[in-house]
Amino acid sequence: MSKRHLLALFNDFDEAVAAIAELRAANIKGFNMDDLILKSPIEHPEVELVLGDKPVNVQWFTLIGACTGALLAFFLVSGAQANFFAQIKGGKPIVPLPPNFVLTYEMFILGGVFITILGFLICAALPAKRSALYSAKVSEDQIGILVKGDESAVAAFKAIFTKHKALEIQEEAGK
Amino acid sequence: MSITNLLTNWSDFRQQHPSAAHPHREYKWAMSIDLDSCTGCNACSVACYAENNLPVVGKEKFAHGHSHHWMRIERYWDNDGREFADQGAQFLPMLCQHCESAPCETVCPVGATNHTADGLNSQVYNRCVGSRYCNANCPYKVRYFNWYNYPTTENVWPEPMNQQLNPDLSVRSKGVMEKCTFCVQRLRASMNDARTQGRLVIDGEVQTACQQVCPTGAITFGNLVDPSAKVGKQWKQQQVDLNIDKQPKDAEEKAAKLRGYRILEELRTYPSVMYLEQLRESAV
Amino acid sequence: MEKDIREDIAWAQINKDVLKSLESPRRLYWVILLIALAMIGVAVGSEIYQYTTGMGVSNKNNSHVWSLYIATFIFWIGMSHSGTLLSAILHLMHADWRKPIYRFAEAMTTFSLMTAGLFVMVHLGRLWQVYYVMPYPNERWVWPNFQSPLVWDMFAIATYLSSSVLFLYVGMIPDLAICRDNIHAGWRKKLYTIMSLGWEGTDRQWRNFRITYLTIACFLIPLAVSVHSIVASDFAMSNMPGWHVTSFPPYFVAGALYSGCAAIITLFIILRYVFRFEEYMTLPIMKKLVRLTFAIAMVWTYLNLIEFASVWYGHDQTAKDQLIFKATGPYAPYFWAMIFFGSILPLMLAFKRFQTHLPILFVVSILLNVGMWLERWMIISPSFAHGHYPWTWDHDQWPSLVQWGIVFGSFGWFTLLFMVFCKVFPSVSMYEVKEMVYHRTLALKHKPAVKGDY
Amino acid sequence: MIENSFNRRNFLKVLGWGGATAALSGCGNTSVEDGKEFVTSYVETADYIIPSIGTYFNSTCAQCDAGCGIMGRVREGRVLKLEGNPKASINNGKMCGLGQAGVQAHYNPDRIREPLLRNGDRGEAITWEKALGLINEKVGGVNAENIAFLTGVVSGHDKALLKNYLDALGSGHHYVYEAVAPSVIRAANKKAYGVEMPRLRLDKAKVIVSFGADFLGAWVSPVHFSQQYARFRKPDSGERGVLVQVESKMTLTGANADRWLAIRPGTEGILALGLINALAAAGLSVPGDVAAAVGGYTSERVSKDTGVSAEHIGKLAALLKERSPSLIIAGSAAEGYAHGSQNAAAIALLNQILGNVGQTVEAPSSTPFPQMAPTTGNRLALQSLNDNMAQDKVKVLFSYGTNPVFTAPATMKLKENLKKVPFKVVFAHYMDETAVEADLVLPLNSAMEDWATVIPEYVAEGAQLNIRQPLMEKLYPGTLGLGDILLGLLKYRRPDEYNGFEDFYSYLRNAMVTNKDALGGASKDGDTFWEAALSHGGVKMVGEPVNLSGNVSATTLVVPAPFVEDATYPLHLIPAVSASMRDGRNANEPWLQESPDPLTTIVWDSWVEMHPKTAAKLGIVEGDIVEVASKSGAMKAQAYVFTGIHPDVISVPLGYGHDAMGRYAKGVGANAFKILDPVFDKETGELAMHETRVKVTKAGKRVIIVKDEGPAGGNQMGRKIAVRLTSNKVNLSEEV
Repeated sequence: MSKRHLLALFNDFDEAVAAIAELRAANIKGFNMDDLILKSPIEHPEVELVLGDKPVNVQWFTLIGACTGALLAFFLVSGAQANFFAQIKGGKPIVPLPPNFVLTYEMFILGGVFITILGFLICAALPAKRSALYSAKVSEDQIGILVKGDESAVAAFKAIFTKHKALEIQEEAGK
Repeated sequence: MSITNLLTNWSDFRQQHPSAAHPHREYKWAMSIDLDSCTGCNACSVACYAENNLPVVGKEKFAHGHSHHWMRIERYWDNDGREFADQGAQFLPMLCQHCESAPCETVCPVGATNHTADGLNSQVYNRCVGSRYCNANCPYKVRYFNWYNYPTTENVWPEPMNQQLNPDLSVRSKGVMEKCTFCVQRLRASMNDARTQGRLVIDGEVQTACQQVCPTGAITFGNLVDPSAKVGKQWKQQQVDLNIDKQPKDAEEKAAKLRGYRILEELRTYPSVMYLEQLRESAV
Repeated sequence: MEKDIREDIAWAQINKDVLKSLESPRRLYWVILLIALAMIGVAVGSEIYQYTTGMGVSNKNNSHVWSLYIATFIFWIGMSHSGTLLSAILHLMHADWRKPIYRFAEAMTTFSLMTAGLFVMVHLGRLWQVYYVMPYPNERWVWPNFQSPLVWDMFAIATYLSSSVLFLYVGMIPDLAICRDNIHAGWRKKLYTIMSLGWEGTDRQWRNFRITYLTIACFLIPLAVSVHSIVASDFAMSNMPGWHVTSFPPYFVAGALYSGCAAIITLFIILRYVFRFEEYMTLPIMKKLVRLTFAIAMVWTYLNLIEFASVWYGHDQTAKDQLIFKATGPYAPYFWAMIFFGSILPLMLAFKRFQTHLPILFVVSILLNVGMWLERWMIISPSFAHGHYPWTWDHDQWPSLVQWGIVFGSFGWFTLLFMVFCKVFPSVSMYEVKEMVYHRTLALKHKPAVKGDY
Repeated sequence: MIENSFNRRNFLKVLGWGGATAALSGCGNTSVEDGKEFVTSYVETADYIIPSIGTYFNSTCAQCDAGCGIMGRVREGRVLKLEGNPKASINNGKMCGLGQAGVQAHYNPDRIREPLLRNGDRGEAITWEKALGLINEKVGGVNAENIAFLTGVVSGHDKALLKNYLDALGSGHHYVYEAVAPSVIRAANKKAYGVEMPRLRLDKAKVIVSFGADFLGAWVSPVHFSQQYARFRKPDSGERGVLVQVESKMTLTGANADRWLAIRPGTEGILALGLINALAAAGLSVPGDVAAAVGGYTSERVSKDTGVSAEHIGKLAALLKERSPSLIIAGSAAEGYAHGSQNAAAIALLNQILGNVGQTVEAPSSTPFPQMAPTTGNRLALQSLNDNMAQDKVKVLFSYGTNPVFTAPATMKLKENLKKVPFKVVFAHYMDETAVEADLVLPLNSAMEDWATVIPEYVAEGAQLNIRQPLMEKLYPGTLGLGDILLGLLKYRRPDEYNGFEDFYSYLRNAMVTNKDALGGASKDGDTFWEAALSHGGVKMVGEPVNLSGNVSATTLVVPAPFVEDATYPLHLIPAVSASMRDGRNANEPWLQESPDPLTTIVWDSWVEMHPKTAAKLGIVEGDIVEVASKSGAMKAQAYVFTGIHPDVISVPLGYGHDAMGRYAKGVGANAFKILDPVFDKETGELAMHETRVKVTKAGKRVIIVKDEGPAGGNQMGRKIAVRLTSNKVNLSEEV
């Protein structure tokens, strides 16, 4: 069964939140709340109240990245130094810990940052093609709600959106 | 593989130097300079120019502090406000001290300067990138930088002066740090000879250029590990221990003082050059 | 009290105002750009001369091996710390007045690091072998010397540069999407389309974005501190009198934040004037910034005094001699100028009437940075001139025109990068200004606090 | 050192070819790829030649007249470095910086490469045949009386050949000129001890009092004396010798003295007599006539005249009495006055009173071949030549080993007088000031390319003949040695005698081998003897010890009262002879120019030393360009202020201020020879070098002196760098 996309733009965030709440409450057939995407010009952490807590997994990437960076650094540096067991420098041990900790620390951060970014891209599914229904207004000052549902649900969507003073409702061109 | 190596030899890798527990095995090149014999004649310095292909930089560059004298004679006065320098001057031949715990080594970003197994502070010209950090960290300021490309500079080695260059060591190009090597080319030659004959280098078999030329024999050079070497005997007699930064003899009150000392020892560089204090007669 | 920003400002107006700054520049822009290019030309010419002739033309010498290059290197590294301060530290502290001004500060971080990196290379005697400093696998298993603070520098700066570029970029993605949505043709469209990675502002994107931004900010703060501590270790780890000081790392970090803040004030005033950003870069924000600068100036002054006092109180005669030399020798005019610009002049910032007087602030902020540059020079040159070994003291070394030329050109390089940035990327964070307005509006409405960080 | 027998000349040729190519490909700008050169591999080298391993050949240093034995390190046909010959009794394997720089004289880019004949202002290259033919023609055209041969110190076979040539010409004049030689001392020694240069045993002395003799720096045989000095300072007994230096300007030796006494210039004799008086007072037995003669020299008077405090005189006399033997040396500072001979005699008397003659002043050996004994030079010789030239008595002038145009004081007008000589032949290494004036310039081999024998004036033990042999093939085919030139000239005059010798080498070898019995080779065959002599660097000869006489008469001794002040020229000028520059002949060797002067650490320039008091009086600070004006001329140089000089004295180093010679010498510093006043020693007629009175004025400019010393000067700033201790705190005999 084919699905249709619908984008509604709102001026007011509170209205958009209300619209979402109503969508959830309406329990429209052929529509899953997971298929709702909120688009906003700024971050609205409040939406979690209506969209529900969604897990964020970037931190795991950070942890792995940072640990990998640190381990890599320490073993790279110490291993490289161990190759030169005949080259004493300044009377210090061949594998001197303080400098290696400094480098480990730096690489810990480097690994952390890099893999965090990687994690961000993966978790946020970026880079991506923009969805067909996109309005530049969303990056300006309007809130967009993108829903995906069965053809049958379209009318229900429209009703709810209009009720909540949607400025504009865009429909995907039929396939 | 280095990681295996690392894990196997961890305790060795964590060893500090210098330490009495891990002495040098076969060789530890060291020097002693008797300031009472040194007359400040500069022969050692010129010999070093001849042996080590040091460029003559000329007046203008000398004025800018670009001179290359691995062996330089410093001249100090001790007037204390008297009208005349009536006890003469104090001459001090200053060269790389080949510190056991050399401050220059740790700071080189590319590891161009290292401590060798025979106790030299080596400088790898090919590896040097010219950060000059080693010089910055050298308390004696005995490292000399190639500020210009001397081999191609006019009147440094004009034809046929270049034929005098010693082929046993390289001519350094611009951007490279250099310093006294204890005439490493001579050391290596005689160590190789000795090795092919299955023995160690005998005391006196190898001389540094400055030692060889010194008219008063103020410079003694040799293997500190070798019990028969004069340099080792001198160090021992003067109670200067390579491995400690504060010689116990300095704390003791003695009727007859010992003359041996190392310069800026308190910086814990553990220099390999011992100086013997200059003497002056009090009866005149 | 005046407001940091008007809450009734239209969001579309924000977009419009900021995007306006990306429009084709006026003639003056090109003139300044040409001047910057000419300055770079001077530096490039000097560097070519130095590269082909030898480091000697910079008029350093065997007992005075470092000079302006390293001093200016530290200066630029120091300058970079302001971006981190504003974007990361203040971000974690929820100081939302940072929002209109952090973007250009972050850009400044990146570009001053890029400038500083050049000095590392310019400084090398054998620039063509610079890759020896990097740990790259090779047949001979030769590695850099990991004990050297310069290698730590290399690691730290590489980490810092790449992290702050990523931080700048990640933070800019929503704005790039705005640019993409509002510019419809030309290379800019392509650039913004590619760089915005298809950002749509979905809840999922925002959610991950927030945690990412926060995480990197958390990393950046210790990183920034470590970078300048490591730069300080170049000196503190060595045994030169005047360098071998325990308090150097915090001293350097304070100095870095200080000079960075001063530079932000300068650029703040310029951008406010040039792009007519009066609505965003407001005087109350300036006031906060100036107060912050003042506080850091006092921290720096304190650390400076601590350094002097500990040397004075200690038993290291060599270091004491060095300090006396600095204050009374041939470098005394520069030393006292540094004290004046760095410690006395910022006292002005304590007075309210100056805190928003932009012309005065403009001049003062530049002078503060002159003072900070002098500070770096006063760390390097007098120490070399009067080190451990009296025979090699060198009191009359004066940097040659080649050195001055390259230092001069570095400002052109920074200007060029910054000017190009301002015309290609939004120098005010639009989405965050919107956030700021939004949250202040919410606060005005006395809305109950909502879940989340706000 | 090569002990086996081989054909040396062939060897050098092979080595030279291979060596030259190797040298070029190693260091030159041409390369094999350019096709500009051939590469000759070492297919057939002598079996002791291992590429990349240095081979050592012994020879004799020619950098000064001390005649040290040297050992040249030769690799791939190039001489790389000079070491001291350990078998040489003079220097025992040691060398000085000046000697080291010999290779730079050899490889000097400014060497003359072919004979040059004057054509207007230019020198035109000609062949040796033409050059020698021209000389022969010129000397044939004039009376032998009108031929003058001016040389530096000559000895050995060169001297013999030269004498033969002059004889062949019908006895021309031979002038031996040394610009800075101790010629007054030689005369005084001759009078006091019966020999010009007795052996001084520094190593035996317990106290040395040196009146301005810079025996560690530039006096007579510094490398030899330095070694003796080391043993004097640290004898086996552990009783460290005491050195007291009395002079007005600190020399290198003065800088090493236990006590450096700044004395008013010219009063050295008074101090010597005062010391005798003090010794007599202290109970030393002194002959009656001497005691009577010195009776007036009370320590108050001496102290007043000399400026040396009575306390120091007393201490010194006590030390001399207590520690015996001692050694009193008269040096250039004592001899450089109009009464220099008296000063030297008074000092010799002190030596004699102390009983040092025969103890630390020893007899030298005579040379069995007097015709090869060194002819030492003096400044009087140049004076006489100059007079003769002024009177047009010289028609053909040869000059070898000297540079009189540079070293003659301006008052002599030597350059003008030279122009009166119709034909001037100069044997030269560089186009120096004298060569520039020449009509014919004959380029000499360097000491590293030349054959010669040398008998040094000061021989450490016995009698010896040093050999100078080529260390490598000639750099330029157009140069010749003095021996070869003389031989070539002699072949014109005495073809029967000399045509049999292909070159000087065959002459020399023949002469040596013929006389091998007297040269210590009686038991060997000719070839063995020759090879042994070469590998040793010389031969020992059996010399008769000369008896020393010790009879300085005190009655004839008249030491004049100290100077009266001259209001116009208030200061004394001491022209200093530095260890590197000497009389200026080595100024074109860059190592020496860049080797800092030991006391001032100045490089690449001359300077005017003065005491801080003098400087303060004149308002001068370091680096001021000052004009030093004497009655005879003026020069400008930078001022250097330090306390190693008497306030009545200023000092300028000699050897700088060349206006020709080469790229490293030309234009460096100012020539102090030029402003010397024509004052002469009353007994010998020698130019009194220290008698010039000058005034010093600021010339207005100030420069930063180029020197090694930093802004801290000689101050250690409280660091423990160069440490000094009083000698009674140390037990030297325990030391290794």
